[in-house]
Amino acid sequence: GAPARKGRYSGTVKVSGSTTVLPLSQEAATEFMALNPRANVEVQGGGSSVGVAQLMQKVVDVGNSSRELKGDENNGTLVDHRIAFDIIVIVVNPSNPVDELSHEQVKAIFTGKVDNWKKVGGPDKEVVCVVRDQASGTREVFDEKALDSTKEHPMESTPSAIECASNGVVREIVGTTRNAIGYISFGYVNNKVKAVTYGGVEASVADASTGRYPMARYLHMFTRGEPEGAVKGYIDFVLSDPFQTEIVSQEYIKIKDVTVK
Amino acid sequence: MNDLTENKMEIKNLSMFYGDFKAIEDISLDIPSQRITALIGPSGCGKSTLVRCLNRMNDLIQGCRVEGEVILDAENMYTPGYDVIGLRRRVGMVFQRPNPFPKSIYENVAYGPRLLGIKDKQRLDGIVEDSLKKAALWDEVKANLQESGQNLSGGQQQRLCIARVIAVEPEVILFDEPCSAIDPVATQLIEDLMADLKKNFTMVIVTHNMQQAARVSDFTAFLLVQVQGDPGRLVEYGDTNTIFTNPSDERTERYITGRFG
Amino acid sequence: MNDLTENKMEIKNLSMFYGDFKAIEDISLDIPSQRITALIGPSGCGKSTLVRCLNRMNDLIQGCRVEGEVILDAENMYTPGYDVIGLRRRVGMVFQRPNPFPKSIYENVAYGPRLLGIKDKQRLDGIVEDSLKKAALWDEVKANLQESGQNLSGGQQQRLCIARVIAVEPEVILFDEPCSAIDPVATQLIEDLMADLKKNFTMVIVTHNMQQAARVSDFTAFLLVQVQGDPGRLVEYGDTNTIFTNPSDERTERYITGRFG
Amino acid sequence: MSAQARQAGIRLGALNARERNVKYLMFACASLSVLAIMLIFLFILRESLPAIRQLGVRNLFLSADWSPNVSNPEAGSYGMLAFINGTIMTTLSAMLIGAPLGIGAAVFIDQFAPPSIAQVVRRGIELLAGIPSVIIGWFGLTLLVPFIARLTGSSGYGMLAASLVLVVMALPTITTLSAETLRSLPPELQEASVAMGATRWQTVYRVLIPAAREGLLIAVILGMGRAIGETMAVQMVIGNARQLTFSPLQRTSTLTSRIITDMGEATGVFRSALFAQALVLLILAMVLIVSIRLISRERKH
Amino acid sequence: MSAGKDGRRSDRIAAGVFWVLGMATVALLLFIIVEILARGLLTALNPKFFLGKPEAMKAGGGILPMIVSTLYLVVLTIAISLPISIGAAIYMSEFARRGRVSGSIRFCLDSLSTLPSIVFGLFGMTLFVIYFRWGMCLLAGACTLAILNLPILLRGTEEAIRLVPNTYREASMSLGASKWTTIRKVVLPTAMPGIMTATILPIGRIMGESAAIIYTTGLFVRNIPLNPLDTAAPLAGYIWYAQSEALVNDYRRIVDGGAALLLIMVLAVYFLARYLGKRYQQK
Ligand SMILES: Nc1ncnc2c1ncn2[C@@H]1O[C@H](COP(=O)(O)OP(=O)(O)OP(=O)(O)O)[C@@H](O)[C@H]1O
Ligand SMILES: Nc1ncnc2c1ncn2[C@@H]1O[C@H](COP(=O)(O)OP(=O)(O)OP(=O)(O)O)[C@@H](O)[C@H]1O
Ligand SMILES: [Mg+2]
Ligand SMILES: [Mg+2]
Repeated sequence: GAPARKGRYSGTVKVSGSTTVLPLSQEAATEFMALNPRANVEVQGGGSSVGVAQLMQKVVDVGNSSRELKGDENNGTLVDHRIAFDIIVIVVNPSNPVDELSHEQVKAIFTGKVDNWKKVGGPDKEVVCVVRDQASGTREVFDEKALDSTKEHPMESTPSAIECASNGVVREIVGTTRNAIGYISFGYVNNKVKAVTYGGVEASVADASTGRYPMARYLHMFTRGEPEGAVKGYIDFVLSDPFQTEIVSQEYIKIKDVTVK
Repeated sequence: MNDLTENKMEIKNLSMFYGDFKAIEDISLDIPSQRITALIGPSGCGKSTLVRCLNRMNDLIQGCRVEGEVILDAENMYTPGYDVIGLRRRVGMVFQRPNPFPKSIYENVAYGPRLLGIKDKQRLDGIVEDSLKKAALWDEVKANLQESGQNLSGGQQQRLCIARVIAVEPEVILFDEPCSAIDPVATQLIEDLMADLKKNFTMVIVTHNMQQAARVSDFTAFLLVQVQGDPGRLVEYGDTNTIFTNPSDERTERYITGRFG
Repeated sequence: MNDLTENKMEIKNLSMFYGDFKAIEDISLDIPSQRITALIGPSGCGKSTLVRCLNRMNDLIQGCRVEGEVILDAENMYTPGYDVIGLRRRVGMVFQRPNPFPKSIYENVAYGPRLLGIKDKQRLDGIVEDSLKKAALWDEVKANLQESGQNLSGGQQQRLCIARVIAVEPEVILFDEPCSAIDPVATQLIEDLMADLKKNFTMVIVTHNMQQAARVSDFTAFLLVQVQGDPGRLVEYGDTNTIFTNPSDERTERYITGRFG
Repeated sequence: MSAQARQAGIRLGALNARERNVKYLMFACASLSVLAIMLIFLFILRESLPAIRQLGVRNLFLSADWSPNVSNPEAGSYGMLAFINGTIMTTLSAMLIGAPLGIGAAVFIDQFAPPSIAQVVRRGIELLAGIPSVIIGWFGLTLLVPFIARLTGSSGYGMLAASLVLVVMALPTITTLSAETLRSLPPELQEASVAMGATRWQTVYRVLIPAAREGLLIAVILGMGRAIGETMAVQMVIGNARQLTFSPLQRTSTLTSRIITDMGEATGVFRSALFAQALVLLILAMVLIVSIRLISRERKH
Repeated sequence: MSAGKDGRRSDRIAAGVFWVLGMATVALLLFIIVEILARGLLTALNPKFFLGKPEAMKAGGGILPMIVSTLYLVVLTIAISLPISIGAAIYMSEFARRGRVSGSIRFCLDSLSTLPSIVFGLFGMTLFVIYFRWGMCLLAGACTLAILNLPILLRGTEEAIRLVPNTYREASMSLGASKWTTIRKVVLPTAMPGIMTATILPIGRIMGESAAIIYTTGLFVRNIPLNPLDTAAPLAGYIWYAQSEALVNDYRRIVDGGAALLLIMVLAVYFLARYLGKRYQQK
């Protein structure tokens, strides 16, 4: 999309949905309104399901989601705009000698079957799992991909896990707690935590886009039909190069950099 | 009893209860117009109770009950529906401890007139000056009318309270031990003042001080509690001279000669 | 002054200050052994102050200061490092208002012995019974030893307090107006009791009641504040009979004949 | 009329019409508290009814399986036993530390401290009561949690950290009320004991504390009230796990901390189950209040 | 006698223990205050921080809207609850007879003062935010906090009114003032300094309250709220939000600075209350 010219758009855009997308959406709204003083973008959270539901009920114009549409949500009228790509990386405290974990090990750790690092080649210490909150799309993807959770056989992370409201907090806790293990978005990984390989594969954009690294997903904005007016302007702004480079790439992967899938 | 003076008030078979406790019983007494009537008796005999019956100040106390009548200008003030507010304007009261409001001297005196709806500044000024003069306080305070009434000396405060009462032009003024909290010089001033006020007002004074009663009053009533726990009763009432020189009841004599109380 | 009796205590040039206020000044007085010494004088003359100096109860009051000496068995109790706790066990005290603890009668009396570390049930039982008998209370309470001491009548409570003191076998007992809060019959009982206790204890009694002083005491000291604000001073001290029949000071005579105070 | 009045004695202090209206207005203000309590109870109950109805008392209150489903709330399980347990465990252990500490500080103020120092301690405790709970929580999160982690080798998050934070929150209540109770004891008690040759400590524990028993108990119960209701500070340090645990070093949640952890995204029966937790809190608070009433009634007798 | 010595030794030990306990509480307080201030003062005293707008995603945000929200909420809450509590206090101290009615009002006040603030938060959310359709806004938060603070404000106000000497009432009534006139012209003016003092303490509580406002007032705003129906983000709630979401990289700086600033505000209120209380007592 072309960057918006000053004051081109007017009217109100109502947005709700995923809390993962919320900060991006909020930031975009702020900047978009600065560029278009006559436009008004109202952003609220609520979770992916809420966003999609409200979009279909015509309460909002844009539904943010951190997952794909489910069967009953996909009635053909909703248009998908992928705004970012997210890779989920498993991280441990830098002091932890463990560097690699298999799919089974991760599953055992996060479901509580393995509660001591000794069993996966680490020190004789209790495992402290750090997971995301119930409403997190990241957690949904992780449960599905790493814990093999399905609708019929839901898998939950262990009840002793610390639940956190954001990637930042997971990183903070894993970074400061010696025996902790958690998962965060790719963009959040820094030297405070240590990423471990998952099933022998290191998390990378290349491997994620080919599917070799399985824990990845798109972030979406849905609209009812093709967007028009201010709604289009807003979505275009989110997809615009400056916003993708300056904001999105801080925590996620620019949608342009993902070529496959 | 005294044919030369008209009665301003007539107390008829008055009894008064604090809850279940009967404080005074069956008291009948006339208050002659433009005279000073003194109530004397040992502590706890019900002097204050009686005098507070005369402007229905006891209404303020919870669980109070009255039997009998108090006639003011031919009307019983204890008939239901009697205008108590109006009564208290007609029957003013000066208390044991000087109790000026925490307001300026001016506002203290203007308080009553303002209640009556007088707003005109000039008229208020006149009333304040006049009342303070009548209370023999004007010369001492005329320069500091805006100062707080509570900064005056005890005796001045008491005269301020008298001025405050005078300002609403009552017909009767009740004094409940007005000098017991102030020094002899101030007492002298107030006694002189009372003699002065006799021209315009009917007055009732409660006092512990036999000399004072003898000095200022025209009529004296002596109350007594016979046995601890009994209600106070009227023992003797009459011309002050007679009471102090030739009481007819032996108990009166013993009291005024200081043998008990 | 009295060669037949030994002195249990000697008060030497005692002055006592509440902060800057000197309550008593330069009092010298001997407390003879196994006798009752009465302290009399008008209210505020420092009787309580003096008697509380004798077991250093004034230590509890902030800003208290003492000059002079109080010798108990040849040792000045105001020497630094003197064992105050031990002193109070040797010099017991009974107060104006009966002040039993909110505990059972038994526990009230056993309180002192328990402080001394006596735990043996049988020994405690013995002490309790013995003390209550000495305090002439045993017959009245032996059936209800477990009832609260505060449920007794005023006079019984005071005797309970005496029993409580007796239980620690003090050498001296101080009474500060022990009968002023109880009825005449109970007073009689306590006076009889004191006469009885003389065999074993040295006693000091503060009283407002001249008759009581005359009845119970062997020696009497008369204290007086000459001018308001001055400290209390000892006016006269001597054999009770002499003081009451033939006082050498005119002020003493005026006081005991009821002319002031 | 007057004969009748004489017989019955007229009732004094009747108000005129205008004053009656004023009185009713003032009464309305005062009864707002009654209205508020009723509305609170009503709304919390109303919102929690769906969960109680759909899940039943057993699955809701007596199960420790809390596995909400955000996108399909009906598919989740909502047993809050682990959080009830967390609330009770943290509160009780906070009282275990806080009650002696608070009463001790009160005894210090009342008996042992010189007046100037007593004043300083009293003011300090008042001030402590005023520090916002987010600040205490942040303090706990950044200092206490790492400290416990270093000391025990655990994650640091958990009931121990929460209890210690609750001690800080409840301490001012306990101390202030205890000191008040001690101060209101008749001075004769202390005099009597001291005159018997009792030391200060003997006086305190043999006479003063027994005499103040009910008041001290009330102080502790009100402290418990603070602890049960504390939300933010606890949520920041307790580890926000869902497990039922009795180990002080293990992570769990309290009712309050779970409510704010989950409320943001909860819908349907999930949300209702969170209100049911608030209902439990409400009932716990009422139990405390009623027990205080009973105790103070007993004290009067 | 040896037992007596024991008594003395235990007394010395006890005295030591109590000194430690007493001092420990003061030390704890000082430690918390010094630690929070030391950590946050540099951030908090930086005009760019407390005059700047917050950032949702980027580092370098300020907290001006949060400060304004806090102050706004305080003003609004007091404006709502003070008249009510004065009215209620007048009823309780001047009109109510001891009995069932005033007894049950006291019971409800006691209950209100022990309810957890999160319960108030949920109640405010259902009633004001959802049922009244105000949305999360200052007014909803203020109404919630007004109920939350009613007991404490009422107690202080009532005490101030009860402290007015009865002689003033008698003097006024004896001049023919009605009860209501007496209350308006004498009792309330005399009690006013006390009422003001009693109002200040709850201000500190309102500033520090978070659980009751996160679902009624809001957690994050970029713009300064102007209208009572605007969503706002009082500082205490924002501090919690910032640390629990940690969306911005420099969230530690923001929480440290915010906490220090909040603490300073609360301390200022406390000392103001003490100062006014002392001046009031001297009169
Ligand atoms: N508000 C009250 N409630 C209950 N009893 C009261 C009340 N006021 C006074 N009494 C009792 O009524 C009796 C008479 O009291 P009152 O004050 O009239 O006596 P008094 O003669 O004025 O005494 P004093 O000379 O001490 O002022 C006393 O026994 C007193 O205890
Ligand atoms: N704790 C105190 N602080 C300051 N002054 C005190 C204290 N206790 C007593 N006083 C003053 O010391 C003086 C002597 O008081 P004290 O109680 O010894 O008198 P008293 O002879 O026992 O009087 P009474 O017969 O009324 O009991 C009085 O002027 C009293 O006001
Ligand atoms: Mg009187
Ligand atoms: Mg005395």
